Amino acid sequence: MVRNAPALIPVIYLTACLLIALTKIKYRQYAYPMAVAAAALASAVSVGMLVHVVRYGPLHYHFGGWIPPLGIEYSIDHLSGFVAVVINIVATIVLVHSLHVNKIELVRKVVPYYSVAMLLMLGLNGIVITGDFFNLFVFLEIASLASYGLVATGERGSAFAALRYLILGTVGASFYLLGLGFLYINTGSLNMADLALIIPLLQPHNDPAIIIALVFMVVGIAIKMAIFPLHGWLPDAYTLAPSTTSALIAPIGTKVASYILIRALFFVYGANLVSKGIPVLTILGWLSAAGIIYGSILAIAQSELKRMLAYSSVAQVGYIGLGVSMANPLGFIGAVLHVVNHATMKACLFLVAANMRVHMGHSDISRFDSSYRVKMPFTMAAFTVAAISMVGLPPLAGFFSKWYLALATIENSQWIFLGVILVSSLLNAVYFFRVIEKVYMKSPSDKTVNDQHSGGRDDHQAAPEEEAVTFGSGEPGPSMLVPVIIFAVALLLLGIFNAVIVTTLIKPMIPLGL
Amino acid sequence: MEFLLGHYSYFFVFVLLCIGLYAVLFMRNLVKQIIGLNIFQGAIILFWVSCAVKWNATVPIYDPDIGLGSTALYINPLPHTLMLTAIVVGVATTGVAYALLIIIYKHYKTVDEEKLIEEMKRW
Amino acid sequence: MKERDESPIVIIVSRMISPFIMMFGAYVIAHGHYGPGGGFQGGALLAASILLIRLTAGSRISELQFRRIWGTPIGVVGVSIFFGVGVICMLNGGEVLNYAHFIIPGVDGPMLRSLGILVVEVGIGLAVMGILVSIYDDLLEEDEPRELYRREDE
Amino acid sequence: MNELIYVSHIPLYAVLVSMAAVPLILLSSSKPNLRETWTIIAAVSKFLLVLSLLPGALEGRSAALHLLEISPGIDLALKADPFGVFFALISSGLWIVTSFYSIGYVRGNQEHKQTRYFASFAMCLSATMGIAFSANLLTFIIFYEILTISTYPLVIHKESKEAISAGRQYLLYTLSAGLLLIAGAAFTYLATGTIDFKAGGLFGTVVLSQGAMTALFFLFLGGVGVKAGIMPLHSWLPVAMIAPTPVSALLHAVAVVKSGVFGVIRVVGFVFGPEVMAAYGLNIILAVFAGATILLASFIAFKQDNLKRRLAYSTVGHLSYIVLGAALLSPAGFLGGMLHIATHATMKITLFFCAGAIYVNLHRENISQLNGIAKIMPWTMGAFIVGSLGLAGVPPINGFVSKWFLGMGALQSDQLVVLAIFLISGLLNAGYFFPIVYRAYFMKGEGLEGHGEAPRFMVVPLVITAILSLLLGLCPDLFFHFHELASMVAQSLTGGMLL
Amino acid sequence: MVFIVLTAWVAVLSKNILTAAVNLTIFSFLMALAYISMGSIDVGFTESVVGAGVTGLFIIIAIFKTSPIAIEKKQSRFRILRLVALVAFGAVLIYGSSGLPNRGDAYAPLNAETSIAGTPNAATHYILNAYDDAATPNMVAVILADYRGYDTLGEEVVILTAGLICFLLLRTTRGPRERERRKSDRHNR
Repeated sequence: MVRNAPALIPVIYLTACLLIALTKIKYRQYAYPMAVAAAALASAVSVGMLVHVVRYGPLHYHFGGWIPPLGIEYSIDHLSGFVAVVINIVATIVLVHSLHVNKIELVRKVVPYYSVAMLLMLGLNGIVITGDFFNLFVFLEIASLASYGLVATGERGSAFAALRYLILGTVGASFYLLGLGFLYINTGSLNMADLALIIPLLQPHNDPAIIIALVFMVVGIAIKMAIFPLHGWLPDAYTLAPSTTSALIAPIGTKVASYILIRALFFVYGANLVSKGIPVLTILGWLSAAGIIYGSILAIAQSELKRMLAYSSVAQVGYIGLGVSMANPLGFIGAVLHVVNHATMKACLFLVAANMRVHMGHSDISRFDSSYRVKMPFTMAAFTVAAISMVGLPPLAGFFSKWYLALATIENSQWIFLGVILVSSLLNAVYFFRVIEKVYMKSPSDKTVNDQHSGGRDDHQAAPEEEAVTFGSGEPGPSMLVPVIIFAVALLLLGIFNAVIVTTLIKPMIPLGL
Repeated sequence: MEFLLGHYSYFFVFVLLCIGLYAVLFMRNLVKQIIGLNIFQGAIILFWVSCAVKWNATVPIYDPDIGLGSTALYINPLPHTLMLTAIVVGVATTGVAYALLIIIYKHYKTVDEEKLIEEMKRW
Repeated sequence: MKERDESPIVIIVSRMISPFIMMFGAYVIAHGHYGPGGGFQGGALLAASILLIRLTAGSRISELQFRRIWGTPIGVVGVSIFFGVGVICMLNGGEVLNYAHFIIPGVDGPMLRSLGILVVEVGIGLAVMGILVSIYDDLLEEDEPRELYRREDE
Repeated sequence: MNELIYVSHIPLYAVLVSMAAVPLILLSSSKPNLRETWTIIAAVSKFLLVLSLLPGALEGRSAALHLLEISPGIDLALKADPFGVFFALISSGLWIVTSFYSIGYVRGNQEHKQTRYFASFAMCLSATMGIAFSANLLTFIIFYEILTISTYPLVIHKESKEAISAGRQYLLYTLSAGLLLIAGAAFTYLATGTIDFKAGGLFGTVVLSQGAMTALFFLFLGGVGVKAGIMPLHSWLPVAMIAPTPVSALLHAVAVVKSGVFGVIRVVGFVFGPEVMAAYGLNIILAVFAGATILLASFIAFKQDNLKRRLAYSTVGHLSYIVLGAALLSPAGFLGGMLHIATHATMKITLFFCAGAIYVNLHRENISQLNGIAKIMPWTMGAFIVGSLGLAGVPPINGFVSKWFLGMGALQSDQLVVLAIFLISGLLNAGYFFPIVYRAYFMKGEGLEGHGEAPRFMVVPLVITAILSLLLGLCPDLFFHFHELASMVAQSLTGGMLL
Repeated sequence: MVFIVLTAWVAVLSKNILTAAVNLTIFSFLMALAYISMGSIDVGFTESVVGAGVTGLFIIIAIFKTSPIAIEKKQSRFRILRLVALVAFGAVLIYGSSGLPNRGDAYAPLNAETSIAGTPNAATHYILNAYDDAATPNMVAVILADYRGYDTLGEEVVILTAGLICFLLLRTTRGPRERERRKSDRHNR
């Protein structure tokens, strides 16, 4: 079965999706366990594959038994195995969390919701472990469509957010396809490994088509990844989506996009080409830096927790782009490490926001006060941990990715970028400690306590089921609390044992010539 | 000149691409934007298909009379296959887009982007 | 869809045409090996034949021909046919979708592959038909609740 | 110089013991006595652990422990070299006193959220231990940030408007400081390939351009200078006076600012090294900042009417003594500076205890209200006299010793200006402490009837610290061999002869 | 071919959105003809069925269900910015096209026997071996279902996704009041 392991993950998710879709709504209680089981199974498989890769080197799987340039190939090396493990595990925990949230936020849509969520995971996994560019496009579309759908099930207005996301995202995918066309015309191949062999032999520096292909693909990916000027879809989508969706897409979606970026830049085009031949990296670096500052500042301006987190996502994606654009091993390590760190942090924070929405009826920062800490101490503790990690204080995880990024910038003597990193962590501190201060210091006045109840309603016309829950009823149930705590603890462990990750997992995946 | 002769179909595709992109960028009506998306995708498909063409070669269906003498006898079938997939993807996207559009209209009674942005702000 | 006055001609003509379209669709699916066409086009044609009735005769009548609630399940079934073939190949010792390991008694070699392709095309056709129809229905979803599948909703 | 290194877990335990106390404290929040018992136990055991490192340190051996590789090439490593032990001794020893005192304090005026208070207190101390024992810059940074975070709840303990704004300012300063420090560390790591503290500096062979080196130095200066309260960066310190008095005592005398100056000496002596400092003329920069700080702070202290604020500014001044001593780069300078860490700790903590006692007892914070309180609080004011005289540098008390060596250092590297600065500031100290004593003893107080001495929990510690400063003044090597330790470190740094 | 551009242009610019829809349908039908003229019968077939048929149907439904037929012609914000983006896009395209081989060149890289790196070229192999491999004349069908069958599976999943999403979004969306009512009688039950 090891031979078929790479194909197992899509098989698992697709099976789960079909089964869930076939369950009539009167069996809706089976949807949740099936989804969780599928995700858990997939994460088990991916962990197994990663171990196998670390021990025996990359795995290759040829669909239909055709050797790579002819057929479609799944290839799992350190990078893709690592990312696959991250997204599957995060997804599992988020899905575990989703039980009560979905009961409340989307009452009678649970069954199709879960099957679409399975499709999302199928698409993301397909993107990560495929070795063929067109296959990647197909799965990119699967994931994107699924995420549009998941976003659109949210509050009033989420449909519009989803439509803007769809239009931008489709333009991005089309750009990708266009670039792929240029690439295919001049190389005649779609397989990544094959292209990696072919491209260097074409004098790519003076072949416009190859360069333009890269440019278009990068633009398309950057839209999916929400690099600064192309981030327009992100805040609304993350804010208005149902809590589970934002906790599912925010940590994973942009990370997978950045995975594609890394793959295309460093593994197919090759580091020395992109860093010397084409100015794409410098542009990317400056845009990311701008995005970091812009996102952080706007995050300070927000008064709604999820929106604030969304803007901070824009900033954090900028970190990854910055690390990539440094094009040196340290930057690479920083970027990849930030992928996992930020996935964990963001998942934790969005789950906390979900808990608030479910139990307080809103996640409006201006109405936070210390009664929250009294009511849900553990959730708040987890929030604090994640926030401190976002600010980048040791020994939590967030510090170390910034540490490597800082090292990278210094190594390239990019003082401005170094300054950007430092300043942005200060900004992070501003907007996170603002919340923490409220939660721990601001004593609850009667007014806030009252309009917690009224506010719940006029906040969510779309989900009036909230009256079902009694606000402020202590700590949320274990299914919502445990995942949050797991993430918080994971942050600490990731921080302390990051050296293990870096040396055993990330070091081997540093591409040649970097 | 030879360049132009060899590339005119590409330029033609590019014109279509620009039209589609123009619609997406400049139109305030969401339906128009989606139409623009369709045109954009169609143009890309045309791009791929036109790159598969070989002069005086036949369609990629095995014909015993022609036989399998050389590659040049048949048009390159791979882009066609890929574009089949791309078309399907495009249709799926369009369907979802219209579904969203209908929901939006149900909520806001308009499909004008600017107005919708105002709505979102006000709400 | 808006209930407009339906002229008998349209209805009758469409009723006459629809079966032929359907047959043509089936033909296209089956004939995909030899001429242009294949599962996708055929499925789209089947869907078109159904939608024609939907359009002309209105939903009530066409419900008799093709229930709304069937759309998605049929699509799922179609996908699972394709998918099942792949998995069978895998379980049978080959890679996913390696038709050389697909089991049809008495055939092997290229013919086996070709038959595998046929099965897959059928799956595609079903899926496309079911889902296109269901998308159409969903797009036409009215706000007033319909008795037809509220039961399934509950 | 060769320093023997032996593996030992004692530093780790010393760090962890109070960290382990935190959950215990949190759990026993309902029963105050049990809770404070935990605090005391943790304090005493920590002190004993540190004390057990002393003999090794006296032989110039240092207990080292590599926990885990926290980043390729960089370990999370603890190393109790003489300097670290020196600092650890002071802070852990004073923590015992402080915790007794703060028990009295919080009970004296029914503070709220006492559990959080004690918990973060313990956390704070383990962070300080970590700073003292950290073997490389990264470990140092980690504990430095932990210290920042764990002090924040203490600063905003009152949760009033001013408290919160003070907390904001504190966070702003210290976090940005941490960032600068990180940048500096990263720079150093790439420049030298290592960031392990090494007596005499890391830049053995590495040569950087003047500009780069100066920039790097400013990064470090900004990083540690904030906590050390060097002048342009000091302003969080008086603002943080809003915190309860034991916290101020902790901030000023024991943990935070001392970690700042500790960091300064680490940077000057163990990262750059005297040669580099001198070669690039960095010591001049440092000296200018420090000297300016001393004088300005002393002058500002005059204008303060609030007792704690006046003490705060005097702290700012005295910290710069230490920095200046380090900036002299002469053996006696280092020696004096390090001794001043200890002596200033004891004296200043005494003064803060007195301030706190007065506040708890009479609820008076302003100097103008202190008329004649000596009559009712003789012990407190006696201790106060000792402390203030010591800070002014009057012989029998230990403040004199450190100042003496500082002056020596100034002479050694014949910096007469610096010597002048020391003398003037000594006078200024006397100047701004004398009025307090005068009011307390010779002016007629009113509204003092019915008030006795402060609670015993508070008086005993402050008397102890006062006596401690006296004894240390009489013979600096008493119990803890501060002088010996310090001189060893000074030698290891400069390799120069003492006097 | 000129007609295609024309219809596209009209489809984009027409004031009346129904005209736009019809033009779009014509556009895709012409596109289908173009594909066929380029020898890609399958794509042309699909486009004519899907683009001209299904998509047109969808858009007309959507228009009937939603928007006012006439659309006001006001321009959106950031026009200059968008214009710059558009022009840049065009320029980049032209620049890139200069690197492309001539159209119809049977010996362009994508038609070569083996790629420059010596690895076999997929398309060539398909042309030469499709019939022997799968006993099926239609190479496109073989590639679609066999060589790159996994892509096709993905394509099916895309369709499935679209269907499920429409199900998810439209089948059960009701106004809040409506949902309230249902909720209440669910409670009663």
